[in-house]
Amino acid sequence: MSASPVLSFWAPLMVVIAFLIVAAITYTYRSRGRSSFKEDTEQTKVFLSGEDEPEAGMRHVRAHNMYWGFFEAMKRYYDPVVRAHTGIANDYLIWMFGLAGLVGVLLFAPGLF
Amino acid sequence: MMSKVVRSVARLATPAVLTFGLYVIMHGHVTSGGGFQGGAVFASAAALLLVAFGSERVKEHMKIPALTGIAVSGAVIFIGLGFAGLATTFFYNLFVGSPVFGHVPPFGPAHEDIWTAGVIPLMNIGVALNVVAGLTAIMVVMAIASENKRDGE
Amino acid sequence: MEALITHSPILAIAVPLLAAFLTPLMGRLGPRVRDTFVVLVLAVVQILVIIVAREVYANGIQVYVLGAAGPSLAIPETHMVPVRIILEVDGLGAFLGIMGATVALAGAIYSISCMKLETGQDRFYTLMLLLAASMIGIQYTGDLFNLFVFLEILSISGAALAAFRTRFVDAVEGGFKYVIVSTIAALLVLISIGMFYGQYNLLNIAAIADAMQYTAIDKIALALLVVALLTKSGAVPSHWWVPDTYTPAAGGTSPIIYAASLTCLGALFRVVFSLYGLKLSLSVVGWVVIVAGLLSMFIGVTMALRQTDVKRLMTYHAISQEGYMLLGVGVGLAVLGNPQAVAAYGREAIAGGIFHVINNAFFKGLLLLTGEALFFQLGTRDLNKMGGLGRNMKWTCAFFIIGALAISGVPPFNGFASKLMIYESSFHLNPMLTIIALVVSIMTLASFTKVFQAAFTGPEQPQFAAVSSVPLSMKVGMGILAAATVLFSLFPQFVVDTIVYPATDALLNQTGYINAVMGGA
Amino acid sequence: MARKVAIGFTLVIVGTMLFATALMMRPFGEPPSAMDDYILENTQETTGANNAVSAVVFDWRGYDTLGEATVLFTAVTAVVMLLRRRKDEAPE
Amino acid sequence: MSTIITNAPFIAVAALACVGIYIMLSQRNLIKIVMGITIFEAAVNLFLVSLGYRNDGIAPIFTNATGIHMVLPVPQAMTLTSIVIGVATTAMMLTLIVLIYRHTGETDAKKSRRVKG
Repeated sequence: MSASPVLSFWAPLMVVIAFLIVAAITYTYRSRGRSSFKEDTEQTKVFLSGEDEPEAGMRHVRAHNMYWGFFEAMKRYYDPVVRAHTGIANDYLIWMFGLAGLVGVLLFAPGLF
Repeated sequence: MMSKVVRSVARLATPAVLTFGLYVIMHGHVTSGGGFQGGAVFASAAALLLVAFGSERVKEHMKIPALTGIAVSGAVIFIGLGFAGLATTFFYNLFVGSPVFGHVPPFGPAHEDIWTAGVIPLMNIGVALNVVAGLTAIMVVMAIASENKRDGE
Repeated sequence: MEALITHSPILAIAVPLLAAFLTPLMGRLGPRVRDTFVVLVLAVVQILVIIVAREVYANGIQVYVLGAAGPSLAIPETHMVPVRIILEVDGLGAFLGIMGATVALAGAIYSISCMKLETGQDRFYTLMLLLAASMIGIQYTGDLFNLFVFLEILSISGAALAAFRTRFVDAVEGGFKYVIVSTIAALLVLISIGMFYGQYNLLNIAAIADAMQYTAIDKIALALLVVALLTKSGAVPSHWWVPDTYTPAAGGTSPIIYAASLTCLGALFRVVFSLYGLKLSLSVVGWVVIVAGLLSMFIGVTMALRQTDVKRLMTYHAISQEGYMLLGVGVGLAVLGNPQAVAAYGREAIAGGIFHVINNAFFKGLLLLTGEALFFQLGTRDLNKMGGLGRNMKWTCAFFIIGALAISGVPPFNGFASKLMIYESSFHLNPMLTIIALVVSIMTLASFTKVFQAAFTGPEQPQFAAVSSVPLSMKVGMGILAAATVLFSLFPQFVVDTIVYPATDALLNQTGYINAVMGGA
Repeated sequence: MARKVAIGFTLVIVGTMLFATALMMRPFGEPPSAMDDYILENTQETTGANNAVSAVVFDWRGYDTLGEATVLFTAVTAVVMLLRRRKDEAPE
Repeated sequence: MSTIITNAPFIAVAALACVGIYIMLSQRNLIKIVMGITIFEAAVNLFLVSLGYRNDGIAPIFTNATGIHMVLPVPQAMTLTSIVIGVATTAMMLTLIVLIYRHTGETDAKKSRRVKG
């Protein structure tokens, strides 16, 4: 069995070791931080221009707010694709038989033209 | 529950249907037929009873756990006969030439001889149990399901 | 011991079947007995599958003739064609058998706690064993009609498991769509079996491959087979049933149903490589597979980005990852007629695609299980309602991170290893393919960032303050798949050399596949 | 409307494929019979059965029949499981 | 022309298959979709069993047979398998339709749909 050409240079253990080294460095750097910092005091409070902090339920960025700009920019792609996902059982079968016809035509295409 | 005429005919016809089903099952290796066909004939008797007497009465006699047990035993007989051949290969017909169903007819048209075909008659019985209990269970469950719906409305 | 090795291919299929028949009786002895029984049987199957794989990798293709006077009597003495059903296990079959057995074991262990409160569990486990048996049966069989029969077992048990929680309307609907689509797919397979039978009077794959003329009828049969198996494996443009079916699948069954669709992908490879092989119009079929792969990747990932149901998002990724496998194998298929290209990059492309199959079964299965764990604990799959769960569900969060990093192709995980093989080789055929694959990989990472951000980070939500960690058996189930993912990540070289390249070479070596049955005639 | 056009095209293409197959098949009544002749000649000697169809079903291709019985068993299990009475449903 | 006459059973199979395909693609009622699938299945079964016919052949049963010129047995076995499988899938589909109807009160594919996109 010949050696696999690509993976011969791919050594995940090296990546793991590098990750551990970087993590150790980060941890030591972090532990040298300011020791005067105290939890559960005024210091940890978020400063929102003097406004009160919102409720826990309101502070979280919800899933439907994410990548909003991406969907807006890609609207012309998304509209037809989403509309194609009708969820009707007939449409599934139409696509399936249509695909069968398409593949059949493609297989005979070199002989037809 | 159908009219009295239908019920009487069903009472008369059921034994005949069951006998014919049994014949088709037991002669599957000799004449046309077999476990699946005979099992379907057998289960049609259950369909007849369901139509004639309604699911209310039939479901008291045909309990789903019992039917499941019969179906399981049929399937286990079938696959067990497959495992029995494992000394040679899976599904080896080990009874050919043995005292049980072991007659081997010569090539060509033959007379009716039920003691032939090795494990095939036994497998027919196993499959028939599976089919009878399975089809009956499907029919009974579906009858009960449709009856519930009618009550709900 | 010798006898065990000889009979191991059939035992790996027959033992779970027998156990499935016995499970309703075990259920009457109590839930504990039944659960232990199911897990033990699946563990035995796992061992048997590994025995088969060892034998195949050591001694080449294993042939087992059912019902003959000896397990290797493929062809009767006075006759030149195989008559009985033959199990033929080559590298690919053994490989996918390991995949199916592992995922089934993890799913069964996961289900023990997850399904504890449901009714009808006896039949649930029966169907799970039948699904596992049918997966292995499809991979090991060397007979086309037998493949059809096991495809039907797979369809019916899969649909029933998807619809198991009948109190949810989406479960019932998903089951219905699955059973309709797979019935039609199986009927298309059956029509093409009839076409082969009418021309060659054969049903054995190797024998048909030997006699294949590639007539016009064979072309039509090829079209039907390719479409049926592409549909069953859930590739665009007939992927519509995939999200509907996997999303509501109960307990630990969604990874098993996913592994079942990967099994159908394996059957597609078997048909294209072993049944038709070099007689195929290679560039046409190769590009059909490549285009299906590209569409699957792109449509799958873009649809996944906009989902807010956590499991539905993951199932769209299942489609997207399916695209990578099709891309890799399609590149190899397109150049199959050119030995230099095959040696230069075709073989590597196919190996990448196949490696991605097993990687994906593990990390995608893991992700589907974490999605199910969220549903189990919260009672909802809606990402908009979640938040801050990393505090309470630490194990689930950790498993999710492993799975998400692996599926996005972040080094050092195994997803990166297999994707790298696909990138490297598809680049030789057309650089555009690689660019699209890379973009899709980035979007995969983006959508899993969305899940991570929405579900696990952020402040603790008051309504989920009482949520606790998942029960032990669910952790074990996820842990098996996570451990497999991590192992494959750390030693990709070993995995690729021991199991992936033998599977690839088994696909490429059609003559070997034929000769194992026809005896080098 | 687009749906009707799609159905029409699909039917035309798939129908053409099926009718073409029907015309290209070997003439009806003259099938190739290498495998089946062997089965007919050896059924009685090997399996002892006089009914060749039963012999094919249970001996030559018995494993398929196991799958077939399993399909039926699967369907029964599935139907009974899906139509089970649920806990939250009121008893009769 | 002569092929059309000699292959008439296969043509009938193709016509029946087209009817089944048309029904399942165009009808929105779930039960009608299942009917279409059943017709398609019947076409496939007819195709399989007609593959095994030999001119003037008798049934492949040696008991009291009048000769040994018999039709092929394997297609009959395959058809038997396929019929039983058809029964199983039909039962499965009808069960799921019953459940869909219980939940939504509809058997229309479009009106009973709850998930999409």
